[in-house]
Amino acid sequence: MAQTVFVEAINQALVEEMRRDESVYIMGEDIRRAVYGATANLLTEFGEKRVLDTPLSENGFFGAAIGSSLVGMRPVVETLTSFMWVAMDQIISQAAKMRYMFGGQATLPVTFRATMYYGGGSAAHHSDRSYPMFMNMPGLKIIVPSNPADMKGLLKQSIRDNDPCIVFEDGTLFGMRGEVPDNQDAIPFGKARVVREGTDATIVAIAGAVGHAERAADELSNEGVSVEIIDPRTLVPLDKKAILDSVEKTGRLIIADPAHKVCSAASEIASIVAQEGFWSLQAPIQKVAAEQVHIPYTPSLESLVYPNPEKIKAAVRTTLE
Amino acid sequence: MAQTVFVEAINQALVEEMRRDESVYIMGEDIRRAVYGATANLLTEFGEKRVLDTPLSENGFFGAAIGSSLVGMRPVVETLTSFMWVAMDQIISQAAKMRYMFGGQATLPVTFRATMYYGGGSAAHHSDRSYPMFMNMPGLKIIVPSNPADMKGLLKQSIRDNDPCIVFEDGTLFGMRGEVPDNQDAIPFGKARVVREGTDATIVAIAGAVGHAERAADELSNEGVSVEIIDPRTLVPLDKKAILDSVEKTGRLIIADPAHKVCSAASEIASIVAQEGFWSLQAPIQKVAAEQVHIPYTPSLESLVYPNPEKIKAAVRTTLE
Amino acid sequence: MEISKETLMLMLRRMWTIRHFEEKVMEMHSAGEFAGGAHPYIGEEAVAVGACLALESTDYIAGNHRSHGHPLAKGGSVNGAMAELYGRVGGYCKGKGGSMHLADFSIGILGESGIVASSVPVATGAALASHIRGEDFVSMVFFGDGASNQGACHESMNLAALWKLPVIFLCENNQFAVTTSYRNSVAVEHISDRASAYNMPGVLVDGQDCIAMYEATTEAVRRARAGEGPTLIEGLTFRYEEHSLGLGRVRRGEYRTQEEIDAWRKRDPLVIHTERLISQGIATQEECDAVSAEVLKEVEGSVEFARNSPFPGPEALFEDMWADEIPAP
Amino acid sequence: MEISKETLMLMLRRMWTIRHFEEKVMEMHSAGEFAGGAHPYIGEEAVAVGACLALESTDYIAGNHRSHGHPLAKGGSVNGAMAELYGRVGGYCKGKGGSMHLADFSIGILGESGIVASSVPVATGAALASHIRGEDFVSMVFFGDGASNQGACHESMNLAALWKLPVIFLCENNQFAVTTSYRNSVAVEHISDRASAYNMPGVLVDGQDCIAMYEATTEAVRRARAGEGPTLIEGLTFRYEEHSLGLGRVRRGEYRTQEEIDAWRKRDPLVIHTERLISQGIATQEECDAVSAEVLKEVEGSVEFARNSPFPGPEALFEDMWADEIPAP
Ligand SMILES: Cc1ncc(C[n+]2csc(CCOP(=O)(O)OP(=O)(O)O)c2C)c(N)n1
Ligand SMILES: Cc1ncc(C[n+]2csc(CCOP(=O)(O)OP(=O)(O)O)c2C)c(N)n1
Ligand SMILES: [Mg+2]
Ligand SMILES: [Mg+2]
Repeated sequence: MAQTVFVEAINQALVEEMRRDESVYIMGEDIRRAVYGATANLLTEFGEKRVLDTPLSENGFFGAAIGSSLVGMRPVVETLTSFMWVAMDQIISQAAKMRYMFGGQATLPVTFRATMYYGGGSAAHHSDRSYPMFMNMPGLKIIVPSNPADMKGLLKQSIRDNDPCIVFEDGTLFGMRGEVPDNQDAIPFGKARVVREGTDATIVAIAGAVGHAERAADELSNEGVSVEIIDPRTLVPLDKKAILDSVEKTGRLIIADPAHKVCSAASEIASIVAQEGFWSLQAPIQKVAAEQVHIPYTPSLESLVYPNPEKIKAAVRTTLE
Repeated sequence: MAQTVFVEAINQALVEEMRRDESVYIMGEDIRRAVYGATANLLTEFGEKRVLDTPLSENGFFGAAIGSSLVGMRPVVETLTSFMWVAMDQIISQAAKMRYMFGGQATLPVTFRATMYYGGGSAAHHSDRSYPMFMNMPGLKIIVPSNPADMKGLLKQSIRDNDPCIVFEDGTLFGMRGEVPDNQDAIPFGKARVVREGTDATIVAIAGAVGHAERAADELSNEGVSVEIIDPRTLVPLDKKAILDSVEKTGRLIIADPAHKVCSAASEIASIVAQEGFWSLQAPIQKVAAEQVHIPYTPSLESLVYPNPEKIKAAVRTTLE
Repeated sequence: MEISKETLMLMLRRMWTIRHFEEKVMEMHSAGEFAGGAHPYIGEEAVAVGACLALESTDYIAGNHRSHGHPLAKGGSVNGAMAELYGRVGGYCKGKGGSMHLADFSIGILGESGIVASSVPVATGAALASHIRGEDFVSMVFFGDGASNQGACHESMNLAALWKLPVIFLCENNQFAVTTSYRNSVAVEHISDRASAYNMPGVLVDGQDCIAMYEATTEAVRRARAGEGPTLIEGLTFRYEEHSLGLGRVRRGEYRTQEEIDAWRKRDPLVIHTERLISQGIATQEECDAVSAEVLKEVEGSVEFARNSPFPGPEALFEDMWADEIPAP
Repeated sequence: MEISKETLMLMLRRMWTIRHFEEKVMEMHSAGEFAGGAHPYIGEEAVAVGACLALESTDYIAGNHRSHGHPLAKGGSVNGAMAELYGRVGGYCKGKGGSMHLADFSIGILGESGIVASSVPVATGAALASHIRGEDFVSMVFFGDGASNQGACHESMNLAALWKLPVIFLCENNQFAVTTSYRNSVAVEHISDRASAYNMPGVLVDGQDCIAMYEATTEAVRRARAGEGPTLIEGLTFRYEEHSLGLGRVRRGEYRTQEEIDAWRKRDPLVIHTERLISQGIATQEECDAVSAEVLKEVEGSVEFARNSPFPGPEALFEDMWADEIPAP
């Protein structure tokens, strides 16, 4: 098993899938020179027709990717979450809706790799974590890897999957090292990972918040509190059963989510448990999600916005009161 | 008190606010000839400079409205929810973010009137009910009137309010008649309306679902079940207290919401009550929201998608089991 | 340009198909047989028919809300179109799409889009696939004068021109977007003039003349297949009816004059084409009438077909969401 | 065109302000005094300065991610700009905006936008307000060659041309969008050629020549105030540095040659302007040097100012969200 950096795991998945299937190609801005890191060396191996640098026209080229997927290509589009606003119509009106609207005729094996920059002074225009919005819209599979192995396996699955997938790549993890099995294959969607087992409380943690939850759990274990951590890995489909089973065991639920807290994935998970796991609950559900403000540039304020180990610990303690 | 049709209430609010304040102007597609009904007679009274027919360029003219609001105008933009995808960047990157990002310098008194067509065979591209997505993004006030009086009062408040407001006008209510007080003034945001009082269960109902909840409550009252109905009227800000107080009284919560159910306003309200009103709850929270599919054209399927009195009644009964 | 009698007669047939279909749709919509919006293509038949007949069956088209003419011009089934408007399982999209979302992927109809200009990037993408794979199919997208003002058009045209994609941007300039004249929405005189902003040919064509449309599109197809890139074609035309069924009721005030409408009706594409066939000795009046009558029967049959096709049952609600199934939440 | 000595010297001063400011920013960013991205304007100073000096203080500007030059060209405070980059309360936006979101509404700087082309519609809207109210202020928006391919530009230019809005579209063509040459992203030869698609004047200007920029913009401002509508100005220029601070580290492969960079550096806007002032006897070398020295002091002072300005405290987190306050959820 190799120690692999998160961004390299992305690169490996791209290379392997492009080798595996000629219909896979990638497009985005400045990807040939790998400005955002993940597309290094692709141009040399796969050439200009399969590694497309685009003009600054997200709605146009997202749509072109979608259109090409309709006739048999498997495009992988690189972008930042914040640039998806410009391309929203193509993502929603076309990628998400087309198959159902056309009675199942359209198959859209398109993958959007949307990097979430946040936490490093990127300010309001470059710090979106928008997966909850896309969860509200039927028709998109939503992937939120929290470590290099999952990143690689889930990106491979996204590329092979025949539906539109948005892979939200957590920028705070780009430098993270982790073990990636040598033959890491595609990881099926909808299977949560039990990050650690525990008995006193369940933390469902999403993307970059998984690491924070682990640190919180480490510290709590010193206080004798045993925390179970569940990483859903994909939000659409969502492994409800894993979450409900865990809450049945622990009776307590904390959700750690780096996205804005209103109408969030955390809200959704809370609402599912409040409906379907209600009788297991022994304490109020705690959401630990981003404060409902835009992302301030200055570190003195930005550091207050997101879930962190302290906030998660405090929330776990609240459920145990 | 006059009986007023919903769409006329919109028209009255526009006329009265345009008379009251010269900086109010309206823009949209084919509004001079009032194709969607609400802007009848405005051109005659207010002239071409304050009643602007735009080209089909939503991102461009939404942005123009936003820019004009920065320098003292109060634009009211007419659109359908489904056309907002095209203009998403201006709504999110500019309207929602600008004030905070610029440290409070920008003031954006812009109102978007977004009609939600659904329920009448408009199919997937014209049936969006997208308020939950906008709730996730800080910086937008979200208005969901359920009757002509609220429509008029809340639209007036939106126009006077100094922040960007999106008024989601429920198309299923456009022909609804209701009493509108002769001098209906602006209605403050964040004050829920107790539609009816009751003791056995609370239904929080949104926009067009309020009427369905009332019908369900009527029928349930014949069975001796006393239902309280709360209409939040605005989702940002949300009157949490009204909801929590009601649940404290009844111990049971059902949320009826015509938007897609995942990461919905219903999810958000459920998550709030599961956190802050947990100890009041005597039964699982029931979400009755739109099924997570696109809106099919054919009536035989579309009729299955949304909350209706039967589904709401069944959910209330479940909480009473 | 030499055009075979077969093609010329097919033009007539397809135009009559659209005309009779649309008239039947208006009749049945008024009769309350189905609801929802529908945007008649009457008066504009020559544009889609001339353009589509320049394509092979392996080429792709995509379109917009004014949606019935495009698939019928490409040879889509009349029964399937009518059944779709009736919301029945026999429709192109099993009743899930309705009037604005006709699509038949099996014959290259990638679908009509209700969001104005939204299918322009998609069609560009089909052409991109052809380019990447080194195949020689082309892609054509229909959009209106109003749509030409959307950013999606600008971005797609620029992309297509840069990459020399085999795509044809076919602007149906029927001069109005709902009630808005293109003279109040397009800042330049002709929409085809905008081609110069992308260094591609822009061609203004009489949209009432099916042969002119066919010829212009044939040249664009040739360019596309030869790797010379995209073409912008503007077919200048006129819609006879109101923007959409039902919408006439709410509109206040006139936005075009009766004289204007009458003048354009005189330039009816079916009349122009029929007269030419007869005057050039290609077909007789009787032959032409027979085409119309045959097609009318087919259209009438489609109403029966649609009525007899069942509505989708509740089990269909969650079907067709995913190619790789996941549980409904 | 007659330009006063005062204006000519102010050009020099503002250009030096930007140059010294940017160099200091690069120095302090390398020293780790603040984080976040920053996009140096070095080499392009003549574009913003020439353009902004053609405006009145009551006119508006908006800009993009390459954001420091625009406000400084319009006379924005150096202290405020530096403190913003340091994330301090003394910054334009109290530290909430940072490098990409400089704004000073009090002197008509409606703000820089990190989303490419996103401020183009906004600036068009400020011009719309002028038009509706019958006032005579104008609005100018800076955007890049890359940005010109966004739909937002197309839509805004069309709108502005239709309504004859007093807006100036100022394209800073520095020939690259990150690593992408405009020759691979713009399908037409000059971006200014696209003006013809909107029936407005398109002017190609030497962006290294502050006076040329000033003259072209002055004419565009005249047109705008006279109700003649918008103008598209393309200032052809070059950025000396990498796209943004920090980004040079990750880029693989060269996208422009050293010769190209050297050639453009020889056409330095400060050198061109200074030489002209001296050769035309308007100012002496000493006067020019003094301007640079004065400004350098001001810039150095701004670092002190920024360092001494406090970080916002936690109470600021929820401030500035709303003009009409509502409770945080
Ligand atoms: C993005 C978007 N904005 C607005 C509409 C509403 N709408 C539907 S058709 C139409 C007019 C379209 O005009 P044009 O493109 O000229 O096509 P035509 O109807 O004339 O064939 C409008 C405004 C829409 N469907 N999508
Ligand atoms: C919509 C959007 N897409 C992509 C980016 C990432 N990005 C930031 S600047 C830039 C290049 C912009 O080029 P240009 O408009 O020429 O301006 P320049 O940087 O050359 O001044 C890119 C791709 C962005 N900020 N916004
Ligand atoms: Mg039209
Ligand atoms: Mg550039």
